Amino acid sequence: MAILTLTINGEHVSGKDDESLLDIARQHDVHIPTLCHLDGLSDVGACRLCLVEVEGQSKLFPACTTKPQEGMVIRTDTERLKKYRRTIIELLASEGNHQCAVCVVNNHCELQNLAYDVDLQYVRFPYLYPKKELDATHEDFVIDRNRCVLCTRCVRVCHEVEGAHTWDIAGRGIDCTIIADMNQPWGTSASCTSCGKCVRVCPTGALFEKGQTVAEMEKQRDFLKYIVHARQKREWVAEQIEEE
Amino acid sequence: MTLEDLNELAEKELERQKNFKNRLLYCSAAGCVSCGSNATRDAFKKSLKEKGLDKEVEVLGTGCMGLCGEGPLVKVGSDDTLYQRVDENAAARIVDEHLLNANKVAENLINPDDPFFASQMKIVLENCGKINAESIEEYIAAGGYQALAKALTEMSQDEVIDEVRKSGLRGRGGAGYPTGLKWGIVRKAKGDQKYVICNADEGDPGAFMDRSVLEGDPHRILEGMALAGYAVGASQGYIYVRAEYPMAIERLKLAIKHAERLGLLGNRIFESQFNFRIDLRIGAGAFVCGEETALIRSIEGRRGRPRPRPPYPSEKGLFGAPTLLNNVETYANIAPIINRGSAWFASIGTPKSTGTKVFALAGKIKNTGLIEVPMGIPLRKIIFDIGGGTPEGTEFKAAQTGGPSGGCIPNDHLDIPVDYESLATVGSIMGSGGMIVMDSESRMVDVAKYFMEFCADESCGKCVPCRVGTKHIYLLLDKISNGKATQDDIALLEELCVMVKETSLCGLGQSAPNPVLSTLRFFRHEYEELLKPALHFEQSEKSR
Amino acid sequence: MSRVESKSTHPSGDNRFKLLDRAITKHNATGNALIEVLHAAQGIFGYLENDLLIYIAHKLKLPLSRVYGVATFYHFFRLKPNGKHAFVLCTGTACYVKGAGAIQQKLEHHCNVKFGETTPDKNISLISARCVGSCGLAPVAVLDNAVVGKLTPETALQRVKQWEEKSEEVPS
Amino acid sequence: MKPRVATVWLGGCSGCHMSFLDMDERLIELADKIELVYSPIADVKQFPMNVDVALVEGAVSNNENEELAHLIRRNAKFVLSFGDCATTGNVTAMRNQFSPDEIIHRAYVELAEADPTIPSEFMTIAKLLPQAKPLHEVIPVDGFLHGCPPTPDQIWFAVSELLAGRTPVLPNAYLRYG
Repeated sequence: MAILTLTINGEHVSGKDDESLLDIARQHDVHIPTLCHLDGLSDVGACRLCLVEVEGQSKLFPACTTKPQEGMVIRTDTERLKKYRRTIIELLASEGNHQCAVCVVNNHCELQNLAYDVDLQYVRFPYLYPKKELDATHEDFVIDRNRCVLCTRCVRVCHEVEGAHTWDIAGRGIDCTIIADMNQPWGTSASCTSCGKCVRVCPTGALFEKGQTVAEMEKQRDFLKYIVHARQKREWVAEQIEEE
Repeated sequence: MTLEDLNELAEKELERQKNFKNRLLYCSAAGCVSCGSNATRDAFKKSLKEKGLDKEVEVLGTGCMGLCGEGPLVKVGSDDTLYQRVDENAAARIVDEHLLNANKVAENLINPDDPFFASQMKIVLENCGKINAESIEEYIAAGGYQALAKALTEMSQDEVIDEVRKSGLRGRGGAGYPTGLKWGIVRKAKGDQKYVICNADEGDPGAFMDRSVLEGDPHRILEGMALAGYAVGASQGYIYVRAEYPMAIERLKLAIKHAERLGLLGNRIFESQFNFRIDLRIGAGAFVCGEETALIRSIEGRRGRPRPRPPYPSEKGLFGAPTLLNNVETYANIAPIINRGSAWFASIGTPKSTGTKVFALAGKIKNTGLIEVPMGIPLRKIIFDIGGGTPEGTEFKAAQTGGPSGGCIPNDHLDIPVDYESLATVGSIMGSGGMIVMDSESRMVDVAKYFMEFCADESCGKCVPCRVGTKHIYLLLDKISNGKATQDDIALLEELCVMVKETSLCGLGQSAPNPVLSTLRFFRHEYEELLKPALHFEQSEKSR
Repeated sequence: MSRVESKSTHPSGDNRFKLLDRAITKHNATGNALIEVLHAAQGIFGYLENDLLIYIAHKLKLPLSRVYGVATFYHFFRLKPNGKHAFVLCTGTACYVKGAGAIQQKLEHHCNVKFGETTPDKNISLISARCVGSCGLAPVAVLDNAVVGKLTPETALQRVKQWEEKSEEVPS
Repeated sequence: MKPRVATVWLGGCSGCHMSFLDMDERLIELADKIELVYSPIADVKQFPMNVDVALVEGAVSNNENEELAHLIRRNAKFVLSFGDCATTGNVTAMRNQFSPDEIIHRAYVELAEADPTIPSEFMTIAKLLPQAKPLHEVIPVDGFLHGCPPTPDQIWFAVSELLAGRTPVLPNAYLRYG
């Protein structure tokens, strides 16, 4: 491990070579919007919100999967990036059936917050209104695919942390959907341990607990840091996490 | 197997061929087979038997002879006469008149001085149409595996890489990355196990170069991969080939079997320390698997979803090991470079784009088929000399290169040389070699829409810009094509195209907008002609 | 504990599973071979139904959702059986430029199903393919594994009608 | 002359209008400043000419909505997309996963407590469009007011800005969906 120095938005900062640009930016209070990223899960670079400009490179780089290099000069907030981020949120909004007014996570939703973040006044693309399924067969939880943004956090937490690999993605392109086991009703899944991790990591109201009504559900995600910390360091001290 | 054994095999094969007075070569590539070349073969055999010539004349199936639109194609070995549209009747006549009476059958004759042949230069395809694609002996007799023998007995790994580097060969899959450089990186990468992969997932709809090489000269690829394996220090190779190419798969399987039998694949090849095996992996219908990280995932038995690079496969590829990935045509160039030297190869083409390029010529053009030309040849020469121009009564409008990732090149840019950089300046790419000609009947908005539908359908769905963006680009094109769009929609289309290009995760999304941007650049008027007449209030009232 | 079976056969007693097992063994029953095994299974069974996918998942020790995810990612894999006859129309660029679209419309209109679907009588499946690589013969279709080139909407329709007549001859 | 203001109720629940009325005593101030020429709370049948500002609630859901939207665009200088249904389709657009026939059947047959009948075309009910759309997908719109419903403060801000002759650019703090 080595300490590198780089420049983010004109400020000289330092970071470790095994961290991502996103880690380093956050340590220095530089806000980069993210959606598929979640601390404690592997990064996939799929949502493209955290793209940053690197001086001397024509391509944009996702901050979550890009490692720093000595002397790197990075910009995270150019007009171009802001415009692209807004377009990404527009595309996501048009892709699903997102009705905040009737959603359990209204006011606690990451997609909603991102829409405010990028000042999304309206969506210029026609809404696609896909026909997606709601599955309420599980005893405790519901998956409403209308609200899914395909960030795959549920797939990753189920595979990487819980080890059940109940969830995966079926189909491709715009027809991608999150499936349980053989694309069967969640309640009939043999592999699901009903641990609820997927529900907690879901950024939107696509996965939620039964018995909650509009705007009632806030997702508690501290558990993930706790588990990952315990796994990697064999330390079970919750205070340490809270300090971070 | 030693070099002496190899030479002996070659001599024995040449001896065998001399036992025949003549050879009838029929094209057994997929194009001609679908025109009925198997019936032609049977007709030849029947007719030769009737005339008592079956011991004197050998009938053999070869790789693609090029003029796929006029199949089945047949060549008479003794004087290299080429015949087109040889059905069963024509086959009988060729035996009767040409073989027995030395009179050429005028009706089916192809003029050898036709510019279709005269302007070509064959390196990759040199064996196609000349040797029996299913015989390793014929490949060896044509000089096959000499390069591998030379490398393993005379050259160090670095010398092989150096030779490839000096040849100036660039990746033929589309992007044109210098091959030698790539090999050097994999050679230097740390790892006990390394892999060599041949990308034969020719997904560009309108291209069949790789298929023709695999069907016509499979050993060429095996030899190229083995050379690569030696150079970078890999002992295992994979060929990732499309399931849509059953004949190529069969011929590759056979070729691998033959090569293993002769010890040209396996342990201690040419009695060196070099071991190398090749396995086939069959694709399953996903264009995105032409992208290297997606292809690797697919070989690992997973959904073909690309991942961000870096790390590049040369450092972290198949099963996390350093991996060399090249395309079919790239590997096909390796043996000739080692045999004839990098200086020879570098003298062909242009200084920055050396060697030749194979193109699949199709669409509204007289001569459709497979061609190989030196790099730097003017596009006009390909279309009008080799291709013979558009069919009677129609006018050339544009040539499309690079398929769904490429662009359209209009008439006024036809004099550009065909090399990586020049094609990029007009907003297209070399691509893998598909070249589709459009005439005055083709509507460019519909062409763009066609490609966008393809890309949206082939998007893996991982990243947002490609998954949703390509869908909206398609919907905007559909709106324009149906006469329901306004000038604002064109502006939005352009903005979205640039966004998808710059923010998508992999090459599929990054290049998917190219056909739209390129047709907007050269044929914008065709878009604007389709706009709906603006209503009065819409002209005065501006949308926010 | 359940006993370990040395020769695994499917409880159904379907002999085709022996063939599949052989293919799985050939690939050392590793998860990496999933796509190869799916190819083999489709070759043997014609299509991949749920039970078959579950069997493969168990054999390769893979999560069910991963197997299902892979099977639905690749267009070559079919989760439903095809009709008796398959009209695979190439929709590659060359075929598109030479008028594959008109053929598509004509057949969809005639059969009253879309490409990607099978007629209700399970006689004819209309399938579109991404370039079969016979661009010189565009527009091309693969009719029950035979490549037919230089089609027109009329000749294509004629072929389909032949299949329809054939199926009518057979008393049901 | 006082600015001529219209408020319109398309495919929505009228919640945005309720929120408008929730401006309470500010309505009295507003009444002095504007002339309300068309509104569900005023008995005017025909959308008038020469409207300065139109607040349009609801998604465009049936052919009557659609016709009215075009008329509004022709007759109004400034069209404000008023609330989430107008801006995003929102709850009104939740029906878009079903065909109009399915919806009519559900509403008039399955859920009918008495006399389940599908209304005939001679009855005066508007025909559902295949899909309910946000207003800006049908006509060009000049401004957006979010929320389900927008708060009285948001509405007051937007209307005040308009009356002051400014295009209301809502501060990010006022941007709220749901």
